[in-house]
This record gives sequence, structure tokens and C-alpha cells, in this order.
Amino acid sequence: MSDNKHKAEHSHEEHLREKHLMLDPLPRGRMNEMVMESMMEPPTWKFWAIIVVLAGIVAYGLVYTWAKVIAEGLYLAGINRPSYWGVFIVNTVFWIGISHAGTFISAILRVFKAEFRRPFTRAAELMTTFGLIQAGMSIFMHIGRVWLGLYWLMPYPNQRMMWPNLHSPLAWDVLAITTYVLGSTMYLFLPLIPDLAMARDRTTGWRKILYKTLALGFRGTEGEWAHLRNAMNIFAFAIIPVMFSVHTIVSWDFAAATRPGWSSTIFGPYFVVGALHSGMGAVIIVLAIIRSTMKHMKYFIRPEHFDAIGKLMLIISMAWAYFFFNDYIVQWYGGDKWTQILLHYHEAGPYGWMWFAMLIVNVAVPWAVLWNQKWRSNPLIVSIVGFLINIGMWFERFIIVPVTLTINRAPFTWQQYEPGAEMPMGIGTMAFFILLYMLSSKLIPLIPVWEVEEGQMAHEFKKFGRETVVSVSELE
Amino acid sequence: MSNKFSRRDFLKLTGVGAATTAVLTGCGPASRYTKREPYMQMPEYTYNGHSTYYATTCRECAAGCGLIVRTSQGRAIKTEGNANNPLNLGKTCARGQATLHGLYNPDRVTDPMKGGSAMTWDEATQVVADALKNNKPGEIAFLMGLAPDHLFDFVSDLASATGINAPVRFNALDMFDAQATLSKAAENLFGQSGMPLFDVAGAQFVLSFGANFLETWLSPVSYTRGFAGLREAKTKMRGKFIQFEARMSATAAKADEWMPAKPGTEALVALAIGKLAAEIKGGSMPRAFSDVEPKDAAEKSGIKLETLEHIAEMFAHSGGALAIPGGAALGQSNGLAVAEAVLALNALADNFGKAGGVYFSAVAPTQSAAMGQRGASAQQMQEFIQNMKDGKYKVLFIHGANPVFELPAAMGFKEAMKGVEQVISFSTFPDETAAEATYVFPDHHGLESWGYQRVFTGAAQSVLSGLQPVVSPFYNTRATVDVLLAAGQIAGGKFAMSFMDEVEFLRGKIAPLMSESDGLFSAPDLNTFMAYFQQHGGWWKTTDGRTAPATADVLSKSLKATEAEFAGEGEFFFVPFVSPTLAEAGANKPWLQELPDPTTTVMWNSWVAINPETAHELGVDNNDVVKVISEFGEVEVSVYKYPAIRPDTIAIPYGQGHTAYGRYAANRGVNPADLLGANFNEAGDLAFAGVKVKVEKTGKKSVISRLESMMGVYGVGMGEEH
Amino acid sequence: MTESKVVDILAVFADIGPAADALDQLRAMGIHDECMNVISGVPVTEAMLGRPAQHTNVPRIALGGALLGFSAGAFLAFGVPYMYPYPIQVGRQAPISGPPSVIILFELTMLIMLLSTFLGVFLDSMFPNYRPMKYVTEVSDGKIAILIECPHVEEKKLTDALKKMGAESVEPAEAQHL
Amino acid sequence: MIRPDEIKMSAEESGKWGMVIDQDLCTGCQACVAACSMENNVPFVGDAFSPSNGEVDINYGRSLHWIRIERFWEGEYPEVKMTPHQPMMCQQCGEAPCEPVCPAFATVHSEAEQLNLMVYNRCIGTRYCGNNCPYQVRSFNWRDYERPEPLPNQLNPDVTVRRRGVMEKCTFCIQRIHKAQDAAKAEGREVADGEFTTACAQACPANAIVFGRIDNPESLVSQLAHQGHGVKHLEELGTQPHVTYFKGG
Repeated sequence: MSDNKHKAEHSHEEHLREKHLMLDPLPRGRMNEMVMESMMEPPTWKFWAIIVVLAGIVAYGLVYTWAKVIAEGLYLAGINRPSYWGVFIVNTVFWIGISHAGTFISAILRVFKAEFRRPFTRAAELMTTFGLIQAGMSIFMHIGRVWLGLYWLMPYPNQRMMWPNLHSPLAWDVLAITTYVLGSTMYLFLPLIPDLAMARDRTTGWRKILYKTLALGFRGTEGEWAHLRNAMNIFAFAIIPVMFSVHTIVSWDFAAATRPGWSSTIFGPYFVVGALHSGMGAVIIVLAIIRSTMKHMKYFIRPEHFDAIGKLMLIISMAWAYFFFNDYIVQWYGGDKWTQILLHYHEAGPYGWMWFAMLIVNVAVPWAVLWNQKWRSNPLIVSIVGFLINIGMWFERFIIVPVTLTINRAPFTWQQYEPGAEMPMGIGTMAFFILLYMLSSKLIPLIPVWEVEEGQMAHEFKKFGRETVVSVSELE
Repeated sequence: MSNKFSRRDFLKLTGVGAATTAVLTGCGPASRYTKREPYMQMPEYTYNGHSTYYATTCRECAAGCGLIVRTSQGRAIKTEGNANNPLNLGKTCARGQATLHGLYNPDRVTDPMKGGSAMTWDEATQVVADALKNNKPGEIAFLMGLAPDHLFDFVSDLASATGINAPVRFNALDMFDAQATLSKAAENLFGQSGMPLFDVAGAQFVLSFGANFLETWLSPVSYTRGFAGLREAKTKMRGKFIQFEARMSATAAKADEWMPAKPGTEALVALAIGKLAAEIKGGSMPRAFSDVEPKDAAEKSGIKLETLEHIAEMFAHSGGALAIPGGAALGQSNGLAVAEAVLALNALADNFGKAGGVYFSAVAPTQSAAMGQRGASAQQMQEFIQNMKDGKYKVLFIHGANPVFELPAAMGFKEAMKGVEQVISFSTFPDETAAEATYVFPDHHGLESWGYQRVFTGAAQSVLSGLQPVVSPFYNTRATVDVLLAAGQIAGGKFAMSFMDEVEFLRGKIAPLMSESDGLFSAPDLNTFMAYFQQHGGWWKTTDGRTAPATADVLSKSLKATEAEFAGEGEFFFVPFVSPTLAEAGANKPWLQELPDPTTTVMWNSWVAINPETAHELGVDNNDVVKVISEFGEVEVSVYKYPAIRPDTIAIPYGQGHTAYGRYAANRGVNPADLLGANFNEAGDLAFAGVKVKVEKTGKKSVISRLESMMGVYGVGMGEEH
Repeated sequence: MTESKVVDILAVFADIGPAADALDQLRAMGIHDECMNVISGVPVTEAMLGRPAQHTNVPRIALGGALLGFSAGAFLAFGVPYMYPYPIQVGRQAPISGPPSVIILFELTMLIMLLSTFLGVFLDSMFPNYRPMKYVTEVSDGKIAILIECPHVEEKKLTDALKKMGAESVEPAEAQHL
Repeated sequence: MIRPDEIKMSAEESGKWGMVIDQDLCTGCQACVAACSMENNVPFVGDAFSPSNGEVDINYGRSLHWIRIERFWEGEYPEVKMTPHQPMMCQQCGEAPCEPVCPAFATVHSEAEQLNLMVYNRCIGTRYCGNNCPYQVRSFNWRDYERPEPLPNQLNPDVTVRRRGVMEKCTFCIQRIHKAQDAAKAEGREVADGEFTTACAQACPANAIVFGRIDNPESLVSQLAHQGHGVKHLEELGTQPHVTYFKGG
């Protein structure tokens, strides 16, 4: 009787251990080995084939097409009057949105001590940095005289004491995105240092040189850890408002303009939530891919993580729907002539299918799927949902930017937008993102082992009466 | 590592990087950028940064508006209207503005040419001399542009001195204005020849029957000013304006009411309005209107009787009623009857010679009655073509006209040129006629030329607009008068004129004006007079030179209430109309091509205007290519669903469809004249609006560019398409 | 003679517990806290080891950066408009307007604060440091190493004591290239 | 360092320029469009196909007209009416939405002329101003437009030729304003009303466009503008346009 009970107790513990990485500790050395193996495993021909294809897309889309656009003019793109902004800006907003997931996971979840974050903070942070690179490039793609872009945009004066116009939302963008790029890159790097030191200790040859250089001479002394911990704490708190400010300021590019459909006070939070929506979707795709393609990753990334992110996705989807409806009803109720036409155009115009598709994949699909824990824990299902959400969020930005721009207060100029060179260039950024990620997965320890170990140290089983529960100690 | 990477390598890489950056940032393609360098040697009297202004005359149409051309560093920069010229008072139309794109057109004829090869002017002069000398005078013919200018005078003098055929003048605008019909009607009613002048500015109520006076009709700049006067409420009430027309033209668009009368019923409508108005006015019914039955007219024209009655009432009660005949209304088989009927309305309004009424245009200075005021009618051109075909002309000199393009192909000018041994074109541009000519001896562009031009209508005063070169000739071109003078010297005999050059001829022609009393200026000697002439851009009288038509028995004449007859079996009336922005010869100026048509905003192309209902019935949509077929030809053209055209009418603008004439004109759009045949009205004008056509779907699609948004203006693509 | 010799010993422990005990005992042996350092692969806090709190300048540097950033923002927002040789008007906004200034102040404060936090880690930890250092690679595999650099104690005595305390290995620490 | 409020413009250098357009008089003849293009070196776009979508470039909202004449339709045949032609150019807003959004100060408000300036060499082509213009009167150089020789001889040396990647728009012929002001200043007087005018107003055969100083109560344009029945386009946005329209009809 008691033996059975003990057995049941034991299997319950086993079950929990299987489920939760934090309860399933392995020796640190073993974990290090696993992470290093997953990174240093010789790439298969498939890997190289994908790299070659991606490099080809990058060469065509980013290098050749962009060079052509610079040399010949933006007429190669689909932008026109009145849709002066098109897919370039859509992609910018999209990539900045993607980048939000990394910060959300590694900063907000760190601040709120969500333990499930531990194994994939790095994977998410890498997305932030690489996504921001694509966002930055997309902005410069859209500029008419890109060779003057930085020259005029950075806050320093020219010989005639002309500074950039700091009244312009675009100048705020420059400041905010610069802050965010630098901040998130530093925030990626700080927790990486101990892992680089680990990699340094376990490699030889060129990798040794690389990791030695990057690890900066980190040993793990008390002082080093103290400085690092302090800095990471400061970063975790400080980068959150920066993250909110970035997407809010991006939304002000639209909301500050005197355009029907754009001039909306809800755009700030609406965009932030939208960014998280697509960002979470992207994180989950990346995790699913890492888990299925890289060695030992099934140990680190488990269904519990998809389940947790799935829950977040569901909540964010609800928040997005709430903001969308909030924006819509206010615009609709206002009864402004041009806004009425615009809303009608959104739904019934040639891009109406996009509008409906957006609502289906951003709201209906997550709500229908993610309430179920089983589906939510299935990497394939949630990553499909994540993929759809990303399509939907791209559509959302497409509707907000070129489709909304089509309708203005001067009907004599209305003109439907059809993307041109933006598409190869946009696909080029996508390929470049994947390329960067794939290459970095071979160079950067994707799992922050010390964070995982720290978490595993803090977790233990505790018995409340008859029930064995998980208990977490606060180490910091 | 670092020792392997030498400084030299670094510099090399830097260089490659810099070159790449240069290409990417556009320093490379910068070589493509437009540059305008100062002349190495500046022309006389020019300074950097200072503009010189010259007064001259616009040669883009025959109206003769005065221009002030701003030049800088020997280049013509901008044309403005000459504020002193009584015709245009400082204003220009779009064509006048774009004349610079003719001057600096990349496709001008740069040298005297035979076939495709250049020759010297000495050789060219010899060719002309031989042509004059070796042929009988009766075998030499001159075909010239419509403008009554010094070249016309010169050739007329030459003709009268040597017995060669008197020069014939022709221009498509003349044809589409139906000027012959208008003046013939005036002659019939008033017993006096001359070009009627309608004082739109002074009127209170204007009825226009097809007269597109805001576009290309007679003198568009001066008539537009008249329209502004009609509308301006400064001194009087805002005048009212009603236009009868099957298709809403740019002129009709400005009317308070557009009356889509069925083509061919204009005479009935005019007479019916006259009858109804006369009834309102009381008294005995004038004979002129007795022939018409208003109810019948209303039925046939498709305009409600009440509407006609309402218009008649306004016409009768208005203080200054004016009726204008013109355009497509006259270019029909009964055009003369229409013109007479409409002019008769003015008699009813009793406005002859009064403000807001009908005048005869002032006779221009230096004009002699013998010269004939007007160009040749289409019928006269048909006779001219017949003479060519019959081999009566051995040499044909063509200047300022492009009959191969302008006349309907069915009239056969191009074929007839084969019957002439030598065709010598003096064209500045490689137009269709020049392409068929034996020789092209290019004249200067109008802005490089000396000369004068009589203003045949539009101004109250008698005006002689003067031309002078504002820039030195850009290419190896030569003034036609100089060529003829030089050739005459070589040919000898009667051909040897006594003038040294064109300017001397000019001076001789204007010398008599010195003795005129009421001129703008006078001078003791010819040099001073000529200087003033150049300075003012011409010479004009300071007194009103308009004359009142005789009014005595207009209303007692019997006017026929006829309907027009139409050639062809098609179900659609066909209205070719002159493009207000391109007109007959603007197609080679890129900025005129870039100007949107005032009614449709179409640029760089032709279209067929079809009522949306009709298009729906035909199963065609915007940009669908349809085949328009008449008895005489067919064209394929894209559809523009035009909401303001009768469902039984289609319209194609005239101005495109060139086969030559430079890169901007050639092979663009269609020429609606291809659908026209050699049908004439009683006055000899082409019955260009007297054709019925069929429209067939082709299944092809060709997008026409337009400035307007099809979404914003027509709701296309907004989700509620009908 | 031995007095002057600096004892350099690296003792590797498997777990926090023994390491903390060892630290206590070492302290009892008269080895000063300053002579000891703990090298670990996870952030083991001072409290866990019973060690005095580490002094770190990072928060101060961050605060300094924030102040610097705020001043830079203030310069951009309030100073720059006065530097133009002629007044530049856009959309009839005042040259110095509130809302844009708030954004500039915020972004620059954050930017320079984050930069200086990052820099603070470098300054405090003396990164990057590629000189030879005393280290054992087992640390990154989860071991805890205690590094003792003390002039007062005998090496042999210390080694024995450490072994007794449960050290997996006790070796003379030698600076090596990492 | 000069404080913004220390700068004072001398009388002959400043002026608030404005325009009155009588739509009842405008016949849509396009003379203003041609005149503007000739004066301001506006390139022609041509009917080249856009490689991006196979549309004709100019048909795809890529025309460069600095002034365009708008017209719409009311009703259906036969009661169809064309709305009065509406020449649309930069309204030179007093409170211009295009200005604050430019990050490079490429479009700023001129204190002297009370006009919206477009500084081509500072423009980097973000096209934000174009988005934010409620009148959609800014046009963008999508490419370098071809002007085959010898057409460049016609270019006005007083006006910059723009290259690809920059925005452009109506300037109220600022080169003419400055020329007239310079001449007046040299003679120690103020610019007289009607002494000069913009290219469009000068060409307009119907005199539908009147240009002048609206801060001078004596000028024709300010008298017309204050007649009362003029409207300013989209005035409800608070842009304070300097162009007054008489709707007419």
C-alpha cells in the first residue's frame, strides 16, 4: 500500500522531472558538453545547401537589387504617391516587432523571475539583435538618398551648424532604435561572457582564439560575477522602457501624422502588443527549429517551454484583439468622411482579403488552438500558429502603411500600391536573418548554460502534506 | 597577420571601396545628370546671371499672340505673354509655354536634307533655284501654314510677280474650327466677308453651339479672357453660359449647363430657341425662325421642350445674349445651316456691333483684301490634291503645314505627293510631310526667326505681331525667305527680288505703317520704327477696329431647319475633337504630352470617350482596346469611360497618331482623321463630325496614363464597382 | 625567508557547501578575506559563501551615465535650437517644445546609461584582460575554486588543510594563458 | 550664437505671400502647368513603364507636376456636371504638417517669405513630408529623368535641377520673389503689388490665379482673399494655407 503510494509519488516526481528542465539537472560539465557539441557538430550538406541558397537570396535581394535601386532610383520599388511608404517600412516595423520578443523574454521575464525563460533567453536575444539589423537595413532601403542618410540623421551638426530636426518622429526613431540596437546587443553580450569563457575552456584552434578574445579574460571571480550581475540587473530593468519606447516611437511615425487612419492615440500600445505578438510567434518558430535540428536541444527545450510561450501568445493575441478593436471602433465612431472611406477600403478594397486574413490568423487561430494545453505544448502546432501570426502581423503593418496611405484627403491622388523591388529586398532581409542565425548557431553557445544551472540549483521538490510540489528558492 | 596585409593592399582595397561607394552613391551616374554649362563665348549683350527679354510672336498656332521671351546666356529660358499685345494681354496658353520644347527639341531637322543625308545650303539654294527656273510658273505651288505672316506675303508677292500659283494656306485647326463655314455663313447673312468676333466678355448670356472657344477655337487665349470677363462679377452680374454639344468638351465643362443635343440637330435647336424667344419677345414671328417646330426640334435633339423654353426665356430676357456657332456643330453636312441659324439668334438678340455681341474682326495692318483672310477649306485642299494627282504641279513647296498628318488619309495627300516631281519642305521638324518630301530645307524655329504675323481675330484692335530672333539659330537652319531670295537671285529673271534679305523685306512691309495716325507708336525714320517694332513686339492700333455687321434683314431671311446627314452605317456618332493641349502640332513637345487633357487628364496617349452605359452594353471597360470602324478607315484605341458624352456618341481626340515628327510624337496614340472621308459641307469645310462609326471589342488591353486617380474620381477599386 | 614567500594555491571544490566551510576554516586559520577569491561557473552570491559583499562601481557608473545622458539630451533638446545661425521654424512649433524634448531626454538618458553600465563592467572587471591568469578550466564545468594568495601562511600546511576540508584538488596556482 | 527671437527681418526682405484662385474662371487649360514646369525645371516623366508592376509610371502616381488641375464629377448622364477645376499646388501652409516631420530640416518654414522651403540638398528622401501633406502636392524624384540634349538649354538657371531621391514641390516661384525683392532693395523701395507674379499666375489666360502679398491690405490678392466667399482647402486641419479658393458656379 505504502509502497504503491511511494511508487506513485516517485512516478509523479519522475513525471515532473521529465516535464521541467529545471527539475532535471545534469552535471554542469555534461551540459557544457552538450551545448558545445550542438554548436560544434560538423554541419551536414543540408546545412551548407541552405546556407548557399540563403546567400544567393541575400546576394540577389540585398546586394544586387539594393545596389540597383540606389543607382537608378526608387522607381524600381512599388511606392508611389500617395503611398510614399510601402513594404520597406512594413518590413522595418515587422523586424522591430520581431526584435521585441528577445527583450521581452530576457528582460521582462527575468525581472518577474519566470523560470521557464532560462534556456532560451539567448536564442531570443539573438533574434533581437539580428532582427534589428534587418530593421535598420529596411529603413535605409527606403531612403531616397541613402548615401546621405546617416550623414544627416545622426545628431551632430554640419559645417553650417545644422543639426537634425529633433521635432521629427523619424529623428526620434533614430535615437530610439540606436539606443535599442546598442542596448540589446550589450544585453546579449553580458550574459554571454561566462558561456564564452566556458567555450574558451573547451576548445582549441581558431575557436579558442575567437572565444578567448570574446570572453575578455573572464574567470568567474566573485568580483566579475558581482559586476556582471549588477549590470544585468540594471539592463533588465532599463531595457524594458527602451523596448516600449522603440515601438511606441515607431508607431508615432504614423500616429503623429495628419492622415486618416493613422492619427490614433492607441497606436503606441497597439504597436507594442503587435510587436510582441509577432515576436513571440517568431521565437516559437526558432525554438522549434533549434529543437528539431540541433543536437541535445530536446533536453534544453521542452514542451513546457512551448506551453509557456503558447500561453503568452494567447494572452498577447487577446490584448492585440482588444487594441485592434479599440482603434477600430474609435475610428469608426468618429464618422470622419475620409476615415469612413478608408475603413471601407480596408475591408472591401483590393487588399480586403488581407484584412480578413489578418483577423483570422492573429485572433481566431490562436484563440482556437492555444487554449488547449496539449496543442499548445506541441512544437509543430504552436510554431505553425506562430508562423501564421507573423504572416498576420505583416499583413497588419501592410494594411496600416501602404493600404492606409492609399486613401487620403485628396481623392484626386488615390493610387493603389503594388510592391516592386521591395519584395526581393524584403525576402533578402529574411534570408539574411536566417543566414545570420544559422551561422551564429555554429559560433555562439545558444543555451546560457550558467543560467540553466543556476535555475536548476534553485529548484527542488517539496512536500506539502501528501503532495510533492516544485519549490523555487530565490538565489539572487 | 598584420604584416601580411601591406599598406599597398590597404590602399588598393580602399580604392575599390571608394569606387564601389561612388557608383552606389551616384557619383558615377552623376554623369547622366542634366548639366547646362555656360557658353565658352557668350553671345553679344549677355552677362552671366542677367536675363535679356525679347518681344516676339508665338508661332504655335495661327492666333498670333505676343510673347516676351526671357533669355539667359543666349538661351531662351521662358516664354511669357506680351502684356502690351492687345490680343493676349500678357497671357499664353500651354502651347505657347511649351514652344521652348520645340526650339530645343532633340528631333529637329538640323541641316538641309535630301532623303536621309545632309547637304550644304549652297546646294540647297541651287535646288530651289533650279526648281523655280526649270519649271513653268503654273507648275510651281506653295502650301503654307495658316498664319497670315510675312512669308505668306513674300510668296504672294513672288507669285504675283512671277505668275506662279498663289500660295495656299492650310491647317487642321482651320478645318476643325470650321472657319470656312463660319465666315461663309457670316457672308451669307451679312453680305460681308470677314471673321466674326464674339464679345464673350461683354455678354450676359452665352449660348454656344459646339464652339470650343476655351480650347483651340480661333484664338483661345483671347476667348478665354472673354470667358473670364463673362464670369467676373466685378462690373455686372455673373454671366451665364450654356453649351450644346454631344460630348462635354473642356469648354462645355465650364458651362453652367451642358446640353447633349443629338449631333446634327443643332440647327433645329437654334431655330427652335429663336422661335420660342421671339414668341416671348412678342411681335411678328421673324421669317428666319418660322420654319421650325420647337416640339419637333426637342424630340429630335433629345432636349426637353421645357428646357428649350427655359433657355429661350433666358435668351429673350437677358440684357446681353450671345450665340456662338463653331466646332463640330459646323463640321457637318448642314454646318452652314447651323452657323446661319445660330448667327440669326444674335440678330434676334439685337447684339450686332454692341458690347457682348457679334462684330467683324478688325482688319489687320498690311492686309490687303486680295490676300484672302482665311486658309483653304478642306474642299479647296481636295482640289489642290487633285491638281497634284493630275500632275499639274511639278514643284511643291511646303512650309508650316503638315498635310500628310493633318488631312484625313482618305483625301489622299500622301499619294498625291507622288504625282509631284519635287516636293520641297521647309519644315523645322521631321514631320510626316517632310518624311515624304524630296528635300527638307529647314526653316528656323519661330523663336529664331524674323517676321510678322497678322492677327486675324481675337483682338479689338488691328494688330500686327512682330517676330524677331530671341536666340541665334541653334542648328544649321535658314530662313525660308532668305532661301527663296537667294534662289531667286540664282534663278534670275522675275524671281530675282530686290531685297537683300528677309529683314529688308520686313522693313519694306512695315514701312507704310509709319504714316498711320492711330498707331501704338510712330517714328520719324524706318530704323527707329523698326527698333520700336522689335521692342514692342509688333505694331497695333490704339483704336477699336471692330466693325458691326449689317443687321437689316437677317431675320427676314429664310433659314432651313435641316438635320445633318451622316456617312456610314455605324451605330455611333463620331466626334473627333482637337486636343486642347496638343492641338495639331504639339505632339513632339514632351511637356505638352505630359500635360493632362482638361477633361480626362489623359497624358501621352489617345483614347476613345465612351459613355459608361454604352461601354457596359459593349462589354468593354476602361483601358480595353476597341476597334473603331468607319466607312473610311479604322483605328484601335483604348476606352475611357467618359461620363459626359451621349450614349450614342463616341469621341477621339485629334493630335496624336503621328507616324513621324520626332521621338515624342511618333507611334503614339491614334489619328482620328483616319476615320474621316472627303465629305464636305456647303461651305467647303470637312464634315468631320458627319461620320457614323462602329465599335468592336478586340479583347486587348492597353493602359492609358492619366493624372487623375481612377479610385478617387470614379471609385474604381474601392470595392463598389458598378 | 618563508615569510616573504607568497602562497599561491588554487583549491577546487565540487560544491558550494564544502567551499563555504573551507572559507570559514581558512579565515579561522588567519587568512584574511582579501587574500582569498572564489572562482565559480555560476554566480554564487557572497551570502552563500559567507564572504563580505563585493564592492562594485557598476551602479554608480550607470548613474553617472544616466546623468551624462540626461545632460546630452538636454543639450540636444534645449541647447541646439539656440545654435542655429538663424531661426528654424517647422510647422509653427516652438524651437524648444515639450513633447519632443521628453523623448530626446529619455532616449539619450537610457542610451548613455546602458552604455556606461556596459562600460562599468569592463572598468570594474578590468576587461578585456588577456594576460596570464590563475585559473582552472574545471570552474566552467561547475566546480568552485578558491584562490588563495597569502604571504603569511605556509604552503604545505595550507594544502593539507584544504585537502582535509574536502578539496578535490589543491595545486599551486600558476598564471597561465587562458 | 543668435537667439531665435533676436532675428528681425527688414521690411523689404519679408512678406507674407499668398494666392487667390478663382475656380469659376479656371478653364482647366493647363497653361499654368506648362508654365510652372518651364519655369521650375520640372522634368517630364514620360510614359515609361515602371518595372516594378508594369504600370505606366505616370499613371501610378509618379507624376512630377508641381501644380495639377483637379476635377471630379457630379451626377450621372445626362445630369452630369464636372466640378469646377481646382488647381492644386503647395498651399504654403502657415502651420505646415510637412515641416516638423522631416528629420533633416529639408523642408522648413521661411521666416522671411512665410513660405515652406524645400532644401533639396538636405533632402534624404524619407518622403515623410509627402505622406503628411494633406493636399498631396509634393512629388518625389523616383529616378533621374531624362532630358535629351539639347532640351537642357531651356533650363532656368535660377532654379535647381533635382536629382533622384529628393522631394520637390511648388515654391511660389521663390526665385522670382527674390529677384523682385533684390531689385526693389537696390532701388530702396518695397516690392510693388503686381510687379512680378508666379509663372502660373502670369500664364493663366483667364486670370484665375492672383498672387501677391496677403499681409498688404492694399494688394489685389489680399483684397480678394478678404472678400469673404473664399475658402481654404482643408482648413479644418488647421494648416493655415496661403491659397484661397473661390469655388464659383
